[in-house]
Amino acid sequence: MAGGGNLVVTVSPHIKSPETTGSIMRLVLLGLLPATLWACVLFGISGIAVIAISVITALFCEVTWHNLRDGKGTGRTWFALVSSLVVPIGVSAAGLGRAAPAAAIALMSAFILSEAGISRQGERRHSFDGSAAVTGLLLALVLPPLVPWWIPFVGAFIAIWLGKEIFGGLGYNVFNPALVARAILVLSWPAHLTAGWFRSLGIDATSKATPLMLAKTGAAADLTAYYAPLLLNNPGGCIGEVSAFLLLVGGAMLLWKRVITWEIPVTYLGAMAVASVLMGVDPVFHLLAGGAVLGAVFMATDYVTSPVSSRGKIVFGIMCGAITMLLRVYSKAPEGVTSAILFMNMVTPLIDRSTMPRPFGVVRAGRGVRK
Amino acid sequence: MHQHTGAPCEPLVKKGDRVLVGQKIGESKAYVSAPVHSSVSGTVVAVEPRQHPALLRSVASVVIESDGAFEVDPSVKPRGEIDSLSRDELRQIIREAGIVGLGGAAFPTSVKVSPPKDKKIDVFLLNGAECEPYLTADHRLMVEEASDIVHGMLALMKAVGVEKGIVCIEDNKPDAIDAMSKAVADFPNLGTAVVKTKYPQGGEKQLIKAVLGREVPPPPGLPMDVGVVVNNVGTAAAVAAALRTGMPLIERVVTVTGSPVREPANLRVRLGTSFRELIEQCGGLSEKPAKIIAGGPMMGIAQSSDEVPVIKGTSGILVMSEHDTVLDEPTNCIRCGRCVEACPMFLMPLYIRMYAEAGRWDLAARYSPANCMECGSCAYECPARIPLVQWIKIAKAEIAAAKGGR
Amino acid sequence: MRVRLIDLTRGLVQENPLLRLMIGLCSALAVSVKVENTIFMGLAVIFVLTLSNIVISAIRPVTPDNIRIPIFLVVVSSFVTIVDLVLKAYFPEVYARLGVWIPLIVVNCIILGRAEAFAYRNGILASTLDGLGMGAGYTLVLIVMGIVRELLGTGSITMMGVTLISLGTGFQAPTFMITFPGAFLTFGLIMGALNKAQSALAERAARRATGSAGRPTPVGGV
Amino acid sequence: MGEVQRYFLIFLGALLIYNILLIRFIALCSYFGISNSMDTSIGMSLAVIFVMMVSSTLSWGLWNYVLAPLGIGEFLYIPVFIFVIASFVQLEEMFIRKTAPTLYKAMGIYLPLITTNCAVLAAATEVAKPGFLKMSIAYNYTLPEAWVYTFGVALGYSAALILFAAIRERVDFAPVPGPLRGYPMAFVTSALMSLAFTGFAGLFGL
Repeated sequence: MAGGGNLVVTVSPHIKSPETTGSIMRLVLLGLLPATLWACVLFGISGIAVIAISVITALFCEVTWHNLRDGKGTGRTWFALVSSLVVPIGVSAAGLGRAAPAAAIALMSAFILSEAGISRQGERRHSFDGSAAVTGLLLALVLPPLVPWWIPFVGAFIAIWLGKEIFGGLGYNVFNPALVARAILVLSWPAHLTAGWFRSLGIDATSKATPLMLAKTGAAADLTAYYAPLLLNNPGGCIGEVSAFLLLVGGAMLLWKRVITWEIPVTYLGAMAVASVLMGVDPVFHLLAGGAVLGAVFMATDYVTSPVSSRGKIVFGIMCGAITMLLRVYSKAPEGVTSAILFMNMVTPLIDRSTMPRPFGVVRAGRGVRK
Repeated sequence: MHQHTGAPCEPLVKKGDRVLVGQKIGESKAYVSAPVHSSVSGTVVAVEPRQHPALLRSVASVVIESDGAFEVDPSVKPRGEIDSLSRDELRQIIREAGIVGLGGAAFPTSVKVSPPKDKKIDVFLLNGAECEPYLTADHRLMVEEASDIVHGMLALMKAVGVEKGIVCIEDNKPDAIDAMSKAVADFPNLGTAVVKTKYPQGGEKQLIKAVLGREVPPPPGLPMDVGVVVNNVGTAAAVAAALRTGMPLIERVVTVTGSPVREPANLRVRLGTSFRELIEQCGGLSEKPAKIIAGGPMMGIAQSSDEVPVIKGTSGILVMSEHDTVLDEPTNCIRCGRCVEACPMFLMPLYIRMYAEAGRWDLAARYSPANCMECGSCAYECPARIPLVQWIKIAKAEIAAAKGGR
Repeated sequence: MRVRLIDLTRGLVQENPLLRLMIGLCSALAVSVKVENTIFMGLAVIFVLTLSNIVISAIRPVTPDNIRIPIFLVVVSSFVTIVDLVLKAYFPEVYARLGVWIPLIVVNCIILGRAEAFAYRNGILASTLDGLGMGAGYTLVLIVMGIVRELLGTGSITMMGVTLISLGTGFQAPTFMITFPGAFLTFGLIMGALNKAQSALAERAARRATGSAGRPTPVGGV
Repeated sequence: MGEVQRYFLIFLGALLIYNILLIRFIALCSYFGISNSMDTSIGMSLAVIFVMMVSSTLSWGLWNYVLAPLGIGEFLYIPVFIFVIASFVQLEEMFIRKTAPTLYKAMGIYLPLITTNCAVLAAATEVAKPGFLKMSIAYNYTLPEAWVYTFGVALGYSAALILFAAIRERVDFAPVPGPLRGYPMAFVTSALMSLAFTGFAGLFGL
């Protein structure tokens, strides 16, 4: 019988739900997997390259930032940073353009692997919670498959450093990192970001327009013809827009696993449908086309940048859907998901503040509970 | 000597005294208090500070060496029928018997059954919903001692002066529902209510909301503000014993459980028995314990030793192996909202913690941490393993201090 | 009257109107898309700031305290009108680009701020130096921002139609830098860099002072 | 263009697409200065809405009935407008203090600050001299249009300010890297807010 003295004394509660940040992030990655794999099949090496560069760069950014912030391995981290910038540029300048992304991937992967291991002192160097991988993958999914290799590379730096780490790291950012990166990339290199769509498994090698663009210009008369391809193998669009069906499958899994709740996806898509009927455009087409499903299920539901209360989520979803349709129909750009979600990210703190649940037993006189 | 919420008792005995079972050994003049009685007969070997299982510090204790005879004190004698006793007599008996709420909070029952005159009480709830997961003491009591419970319940109701009484039982205990329904069948003013099994259903406020749909206002609001008095089934049983045999509160039912415990059981034990003896009674442990907790897994208090005694508020002893023990470092809050979803008081623990960490008590106060009942649901759910309850406790204390200073 | 060098240099770093006093931000962010703009804007601000400092300092014995703000505004707006008309007449292109920011110099917080905080309380010479120094501090930051934004955002710096620096054709310039968000970002990062530099200097000074390798207390930013 | 539609476009342009703070960079000093408190931000917003409406009306009247007919507008509009605004704010402060103490309590302390709030002068000048703020809808405003425009600007100012105040209640307590703590981070946050507003560019051809 063990006596006293070596018992652990901790604060209550003494049992914990098995969920951790890491397990949640792994489930999100799993939810994105069907669409990602299908995209890899459809777009082949170019799609795989964008996804690989984006994810690996995102992880690389996380490790380097944390190392520099915590002041551990500063020397080797700077070396890794400089070399993964300089070597690809050198390779590129030497006329071996195609080898540049490969060099970048190799260098960054080597560094990530070396940091993930156990150091000689036996301590864990860097623990990955998977959030950077999610951001990297989401970024790749909102890029066209034929962008130059350095677009996802720069984008991942923007997403992780400017979108997330500068705010204090995971959980403190106000805006969705992947969408911040996409918005800045679009502003910086509009030409690369609005072309490079791929005609999958079809007759044309490349097509210059997405279904949304065609609908906008009126070039596509019969939108119902797009239903099936949008659902299964989108003829043109970002990597993550290959199949609304596979995204919904992933989303259903996340709902079932209670990783996300119904409020945001349902109100987002619902508001889009209602708005498109009011605006006199085809609701089915608009729900399936572009980044609507990807945005509503995977982007807008990002915990960090969306409201926490149920009421807040509903407001958030409805506003996102309405703004998306407003931009799609009445602005010059064919797509509005990125802008709508970023805008609502900005409003989230205010929504959270004003949709505070009524504490148990408090009878609220009018609005506001301030003393 | 400090077995309940309220003023601690002063010892009435000194070293070398001989005491009998049921003899009063500690008392306090304060209103919110309850006396303490000896649970054995024997000799007082020490009056000194000993480790307390809930306060986590040493408090004045009377150490009695049992002579094994369990000779009963002459003051212990039947108190007569409920009908023959007045309200004040009943309250006096409850107070003298040292009865406190046996759900866990150990609030003196005599105070609870004496509501101020201006509060109109119309319903009496008997709480048969377990206060925490893993604990089954209330469940066994209801199955085995249903008629005693009803007897004590009637006494308590008379003391409060209320007509209507409801026994509340969770829906995963059909045998208890059965037993209690049979026991109350003879009394038209009593009934049973079945509530959903979920933590923290056993909390007073949650129970009142579930059964009556009434919401108790936030602190300093009490159930009596909405016309309700709630008592635990164990308390009712103790009252019944005090009336029928005159024996004060010297024993209680304790759940001993946890994966290393060979034969988990509910034991009726004399107060003052050490945790170690109880665990041994349950077949001992199959592996080295990592944690021993007084109470349940959600709000229980981890002990540094198994030599602490059972007190009136000890509802369970939970032993955890190293494997069961979660010792993850907290990571960043990812604002997943699970704590908001889990909170039975509808608070936003993540914001309280955020502003508490920043030391901005003014902003933290906006999220009403004072309403928190510290059930631990938020911290249980938190995937980032943040000790939310502790942050809320800190915020509560700081805000109260700021108010007091003003 | 004593001439103090500090009146002139104060505005450059320690009390830089933009980076430290956080005033006059609006125009700084807006015009810094192009180095050329920043030079004209800087000159305009130096001109108005110095002259209005002089005048306000000169008339302070006869200025009633309770209506001083409207009086300051009238003085400042006269000088602004001069700049407005001169630029419009001689540099119509630059004027078109600076647009609203020239008339808005009137309410540029630097000018009113210095009038209130310095010129109204100090002699003419000191006020002149203060105006020059503050104006120079403003212009300095403006030019740095202009260089960063124009060079990165367009890949080259051109002035009066002449390309001064170019990053080469291989460089695909991120247009983001010359957009509105780019202005905020550049300014925030420059501010952070200055904080970093100052705390590094202070750290070095502290280390030299104590003569030990011990970690000195970090000097916080703003 | 229908009447209602035109008002709507003027309003939306002023509110969102040419947001005075985040897109036009006007009145940033107050934006960074007071957004660290939500209560202050709300008080300032109310005061700005009020002062802006009145001063735009004044400047519109002055321009259309005095300055423009006399042909002296180009030379005198800056001093005249700023003088009018400054004196009006002073008068108003005294007036409110005497007649409406509760209102004065709510926004009184912000009134003196408004004199140097460039947004007020900018909006007042825009309604008198359209094209001043380089909006794509710019023509001679009628008085109701001037009101709609000014209200849009003032609301856009308030919205950005209050949103920013709410965001800062989070960002100010985050473990931001040392040198960026405080104002630099406020600028980085504003950059991303501005980015979010840029998303509306081109809406309805504005």
